[in-house]
Amino acid sequence: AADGSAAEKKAKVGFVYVGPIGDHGWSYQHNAGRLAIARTFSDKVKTTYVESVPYGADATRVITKLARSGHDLIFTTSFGYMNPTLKIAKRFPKVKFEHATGYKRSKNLATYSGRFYEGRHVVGLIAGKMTKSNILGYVASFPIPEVIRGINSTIIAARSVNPKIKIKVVWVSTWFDPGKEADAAKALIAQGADVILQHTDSPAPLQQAQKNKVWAVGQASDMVNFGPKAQLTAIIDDWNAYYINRTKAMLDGTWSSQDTWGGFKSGMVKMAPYNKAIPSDVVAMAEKAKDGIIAGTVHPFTGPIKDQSGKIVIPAGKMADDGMLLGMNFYVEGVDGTIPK
Amino acid sequence: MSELFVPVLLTIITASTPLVFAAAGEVVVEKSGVLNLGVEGMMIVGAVIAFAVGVKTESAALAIISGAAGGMLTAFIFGFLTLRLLANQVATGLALTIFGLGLSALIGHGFVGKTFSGLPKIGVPFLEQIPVLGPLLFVHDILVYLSVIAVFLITYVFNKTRLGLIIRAVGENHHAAHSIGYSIVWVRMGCILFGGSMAGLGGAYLSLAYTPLWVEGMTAGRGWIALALVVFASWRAWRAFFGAYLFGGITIIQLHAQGFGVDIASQFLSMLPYLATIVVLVLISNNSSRMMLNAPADLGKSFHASD
Amino acid sequence: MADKKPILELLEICKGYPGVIANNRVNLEIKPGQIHALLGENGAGKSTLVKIIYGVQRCDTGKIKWKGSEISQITPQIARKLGIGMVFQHFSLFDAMTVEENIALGIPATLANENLKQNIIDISEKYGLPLDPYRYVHTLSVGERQRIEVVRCLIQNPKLLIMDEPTSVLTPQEVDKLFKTLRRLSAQGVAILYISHKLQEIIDLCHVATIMRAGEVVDTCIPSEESPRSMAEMMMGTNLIVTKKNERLVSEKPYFSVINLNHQATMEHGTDLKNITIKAHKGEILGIAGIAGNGQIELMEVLSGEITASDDSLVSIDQVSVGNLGPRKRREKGLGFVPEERLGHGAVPEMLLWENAFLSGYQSMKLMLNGFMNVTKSREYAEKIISRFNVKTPNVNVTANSLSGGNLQKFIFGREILQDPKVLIVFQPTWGVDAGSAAYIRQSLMDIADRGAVVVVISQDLEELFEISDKISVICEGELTKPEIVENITVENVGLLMSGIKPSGNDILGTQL
Amino acid sequence: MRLELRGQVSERMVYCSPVFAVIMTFLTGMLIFSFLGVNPTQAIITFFVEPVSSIDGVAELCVKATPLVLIAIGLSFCFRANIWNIGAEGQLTIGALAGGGLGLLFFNSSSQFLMPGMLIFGILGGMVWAGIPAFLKIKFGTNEILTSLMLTYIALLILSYLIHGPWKDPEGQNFPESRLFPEAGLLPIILDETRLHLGWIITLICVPVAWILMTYHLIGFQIRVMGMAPMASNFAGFRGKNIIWISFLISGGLAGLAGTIEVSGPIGQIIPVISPGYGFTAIIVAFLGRLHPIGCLLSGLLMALTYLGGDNAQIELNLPNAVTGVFQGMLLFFLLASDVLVRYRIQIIGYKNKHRNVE
Ligand SMILES: Nc1ncnc2c1ncn2[C@@H]1O[C@H](COP(=O)(O)OP(=O)(O)OP(=O)(O)O)[C@@H](O)[C@H]1O
Ligand SMILES: Nc1ncnc2c1ncn2[C@@H]1O[C@H](COP(=O)(O)OP(=O)(O)OP(=O)(O)O)[C@@H](O)[C@H]1O
Ligand SMILES: [Mg+2]
Ligand SMILES: [Mg+2]
Repeated sequence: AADGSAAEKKAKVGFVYVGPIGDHGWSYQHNAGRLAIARTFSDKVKTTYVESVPYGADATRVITKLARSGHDLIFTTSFGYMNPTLKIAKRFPKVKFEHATGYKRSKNLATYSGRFYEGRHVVGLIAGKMTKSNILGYVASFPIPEVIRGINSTIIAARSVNPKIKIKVVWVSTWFDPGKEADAAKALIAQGADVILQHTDSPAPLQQAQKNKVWAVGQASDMVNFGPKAQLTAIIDDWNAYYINRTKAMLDGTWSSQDTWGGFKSGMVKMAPYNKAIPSDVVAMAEKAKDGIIAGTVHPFTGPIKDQSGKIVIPAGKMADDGMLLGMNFYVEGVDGTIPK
Repeated sequence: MSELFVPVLLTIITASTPLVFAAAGEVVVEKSGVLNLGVEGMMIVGAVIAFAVGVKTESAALAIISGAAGGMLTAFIFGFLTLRLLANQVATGLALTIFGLGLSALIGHGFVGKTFSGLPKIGVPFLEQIPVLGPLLFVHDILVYLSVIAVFLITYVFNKTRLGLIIRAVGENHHAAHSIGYSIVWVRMGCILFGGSMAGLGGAYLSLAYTPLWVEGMTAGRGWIALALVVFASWRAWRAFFGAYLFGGITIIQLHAQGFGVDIASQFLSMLPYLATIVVLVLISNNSSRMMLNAPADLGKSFHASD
Repeated sequence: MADKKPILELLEICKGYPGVIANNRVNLEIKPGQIHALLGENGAGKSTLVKIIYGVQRCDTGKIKWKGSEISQITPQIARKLGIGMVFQHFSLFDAMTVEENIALGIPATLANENLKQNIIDISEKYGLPLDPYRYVHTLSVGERQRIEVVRCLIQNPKLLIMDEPTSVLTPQEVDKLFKTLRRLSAQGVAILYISHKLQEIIDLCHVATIMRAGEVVDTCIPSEESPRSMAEMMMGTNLIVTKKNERLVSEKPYFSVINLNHQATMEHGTDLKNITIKAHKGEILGIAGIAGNGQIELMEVLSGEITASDDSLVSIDQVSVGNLGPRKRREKGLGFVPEERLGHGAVPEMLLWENAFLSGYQSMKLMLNGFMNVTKSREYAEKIISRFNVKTPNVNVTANSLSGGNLQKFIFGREILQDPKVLIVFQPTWGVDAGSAAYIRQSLMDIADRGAVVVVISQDLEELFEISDKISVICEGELTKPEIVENITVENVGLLMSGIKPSGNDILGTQL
Repeated sequence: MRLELRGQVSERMVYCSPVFAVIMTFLTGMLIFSFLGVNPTQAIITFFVEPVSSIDGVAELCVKATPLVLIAIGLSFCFRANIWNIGAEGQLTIGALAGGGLGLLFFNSSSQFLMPGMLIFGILGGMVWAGIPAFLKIKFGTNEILTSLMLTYIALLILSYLIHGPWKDPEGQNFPESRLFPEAGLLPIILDETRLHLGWIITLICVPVAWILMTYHLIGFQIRVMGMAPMASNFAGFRGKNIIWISFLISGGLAGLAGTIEVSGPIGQIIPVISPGYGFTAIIVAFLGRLHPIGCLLSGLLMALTYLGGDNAQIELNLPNAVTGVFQGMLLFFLLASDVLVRYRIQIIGYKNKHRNVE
């Protein structure tokens, strides 16, 4: 494709997914992005994907295979693919790579991720207003910065509207086990949580919220089907625009390595429609915060922010920089329990 | 405390029920001398078929029956290969798991994101009025009751009926059972199909009641746990039942412990069910000759009449 | 009786297994009330034939007629319905089940009701075959297991009773009782098809005999007009060797001794050994008689070292204590042994003959080189066993379970004897072995005693013990009597001792006489 | 149709039956593919030929087969002794942690002893983890199926704990990954421009060694006797406990070795998922290989090929991963079923040669 004879020869864009496209979560959303490319460039681009690719030796093989088989642009969509992608990018300088959620880049390796913590800020505000018990429940997967950031962002926002709020976190040590996620949600509900948040991939926690008549927030996609009464809103990972842009850049020859951390502003993070049951002033507040984030006037991590011991980690008036956000491994005040070490 | 107590126990019941189905079914299979390691595969096929039929027909009854049938059909492949073609049971069971995971993903392709209303709760008249115990024991969906009934039935059949005697005989010494005129193939096929339908019900419980939805790989290793529970139970259905509740119970309690902010790495808490299972097994296997007695002597061996 | 119509007729029965024709155009008639013997060497096809009658195996061609009408298809259930009962040569029992459960499985469902326990007790009392319906089979001795098989048949009131080597593990008294039973049944018109290698029994019991060789019927005879020897020769088609006892030099000091050994059984319902003392001299064959289940298994385990004695000094060979040595170390000291069970204990069924030769011979025959098996040498050793002991097998590259019982037994004996053991302990050496092979095995035991070895034979076959032993002890409920010179005692007396009846006031054998 | 026992194992069928199975898979596969609207011949080529039609492809095949073959060989020892070690996955994980842990401890070492040291630690790690079920079985008579499986889950959680906690790369922005191993802790590449590493050579050495050990050494003999007839093993004076130890340690050691080879070969660091279930897949490989090291090598390669073919089918034909699973399952079914031909011959009912001569 480098010779530009794209007229007869379609460009090829490849995707590597960590889960099955049927997970209705992370990989499902990335695949939606791939389908968007296919729709938009139906005559110019052929897309391929390999699903359920385990980290490690298999990832390297699959990505290499894609690079070898004439793909022009390859998206590797999970953090565990970082080192393999970097290595392979070196070996295939003509192929363009994009790695999701990582931080290692090179001339032909770009990185991208979503500022999902922006969505969690909005969610935190709503949850803070909606909770009666003042206990939020959080079903978490693994203690990595991405997840911890989300927890912190939520509680900071919630406490800003209701300082009495506590958040309980249950780690399920899996990204994906609907049964266990459901059990964790039930445990949280039993312990008094009346808003269930999650950073795992299946709609099971939301279903439990619906069943137990408490609130919940969808993850990755609009899960309103699974809990029409319960879902306050959902934080949607929307990769479509980004993928279309990058494919376009590749086709135009304007692609260059960069780091994209897109939030509300770029449309990479979206909120699903708000639940009718949320009072209009709360919706207005949420929308205002969202607009503020887009405008740059609101930052979810604005000081003063204290960690659990009460120590100020972000001084008043300061905002956390991206470096701090990316490596975040402490809980802020208001989180029950400690980070598993 | 009771307002926490009841929901916790209810959660344990839900978490344990799929394991009870799969493990109790496998007890029967193994008692007949067949080691089917494909429980995970049969479960997930049961799960997807139950869900698909549930979504299409909106009928819980049809969904449950098809789930059982799905598990049974998958089990039939295993039975045919191991009984008629004398394929190695261990390897065939594992292959069945690979096959089942693939097949379920194919079938379930169009059902991702669909919802099912779940199974209705059925209260036992009068008994459900009993405070605390009522809601705990007598308001469940049909599958929970069925799992308990199945365990009772299996235990009854093995202890009190000729059928149970014959199944045990076939698993104990297939040559002798053949000599005195029992058809090893048919008895074992019957048990394999029964085990398959039970695994299918376990899967159906997952996709219809536990978390009424379909996502690929949603059994998440429960078939393996069920297999371990059979050994844990030293091949008795009622012990498999308690094993499943022990396992489910510890799983749930560790989640609660986290909610209360217990200061231990979650990974260590997650290890608890596995550790506890080992510890309890060690404690009860001090009398290993009795364990051995329960283990079907011809477990995993192929049978051919001219051997 | 001769005018009666046959109850069962076999016409031109053929049955092939891969590599052998087990039955070739076999014709046979059995009349009501007739006790019909089926004779033949190991592997002649007797069991195959009766399995075909009972429907366990299907014949390739041929017809079976029951009371004159042909039956097209036969299964064990149908056979039972017709009134055929069968006692299997290899027990068809379930170890992890009780006696009652085992019997229930082998009879029609209608009979397996709440009265079954009582029925079992009644039948077993009536025919003198004591059985406890609650016991688990794995806790029973071989003899007791045999009883289950017999009772299982009798409980169904059969019209034709097939017994495949039922007496090989019974005591003389038990055999007597069984024969009484069989005669009584015969008088009631029950036909009996009886297979045994004990020719004297056949003469005592049977009305007619059909003789098979290599799958074919070769002869028939009236046993009462024959001698064991003549029948054996009909079976083999050649002359039977006659065992002969030589005068032997017996060492002064005991060479192999066990002193006051007490041992608790490891198995549930096993027999504890109490105060066992054995003093065996070189050049001597010591017979240990006893009804199965009186501690022989435990004694064998302790003597072989499969279970080590609690005290080192209790067992010694040539004054050297070996009590806490395992079988491997004891073999180094010159011990050889042959267990009761050929397949699975004395030999690995699925392994080739040369591998089985290696199994116990690798040390003394030096079949190993730096931890590796010396295949060539092992093969040569196996070939030597085969040629010296007349084992019928195509070559040494066949699995042990493809040999007939008698041939495998000869192989196992050959393997132990060729290692030139100083002490050889054997358990039921000729159980289920045909007359020809049995004679051969007995002769080899005497030969090695001639060469100065100690031979201990644990057996319940008194005929055999009297034929070869110099001295006999009796084991009963884990206690061993003082050995007595064979010439000073009688079969009847030993038989009584075996069943626990001690001659009054004296526990020394023979002094009564 | 009826099966009839052959007198002896058919030598011819030992080799023919897998071929027969593969042909059957091709035929059924072609049927399924045409049903799915894919050109069937092309699909078969994509699955079985294309992945190994280049040097690089062959190298990838060997890389993928390495852990499968190693573990399967080890498991063969256990299964032959009738010991049901199904926890190779856990033993692999602990092996990888032990070997990899050494690499992390000496993360700036350039010593030539590091790599061998890691391999040895890996073997020891696997042995320790396999030693637990062995110990429990010997000491308490605990069934090893359950303990070894449960220990697998525990091992995976230990990995998760370490990688999210103490072993996290300090410069890794709190990502759950360890540091990269130093150059000296990586297995050397033995074929330029590919990923084929020393581990493959180690595997190739293990095959004949295991073969000889199993077939001609007293250890292998003892293991086989114990598996086929435990009483005969007592009779020969072999110590049952020792055999349990030995077979668990061999299989644990090899699984641990496989784990270390994975992390110090194609991965190069410790990551949250070291093995995509090699320990379980290897059980099939072991049985397909008839519990024989050479058989394990062949079936390991075949199994690896189906994974490579699966990737290929997704990339080239846009077939979902699920199809790979179904197809792989089918191939295994045919292979397992065709084994019957080795010991039995198929007889069509109605046809029967009446007086078959002695062969
Ligand atoms: N689920 C089962 N499957 C097969 N056999 C069974 C089952 N349950 C019981 N049995 C058999 O029924 C008999 C009695 O069972 P029971 O459970 O009462 O045993 P038990 O002797 O009380 O042993 P324990 O004290 O270990 O429970 C035993 O022979 C047992 O093997
Ligand atoms: N299942 C089988 N498969 C193959 N060959 C068999 C089988 N059963 C018996 N045979 C062979 O058929 C022949 C007849 O065996 P059979 O058991 O009928 O002998 P038998 O006369 O009962 O001998 P014994 O006196 O030792 O009991 C033997 O050569 C035996 O090896
Ligand atoms: Mg009990
Ligand atoms: Mg016989």
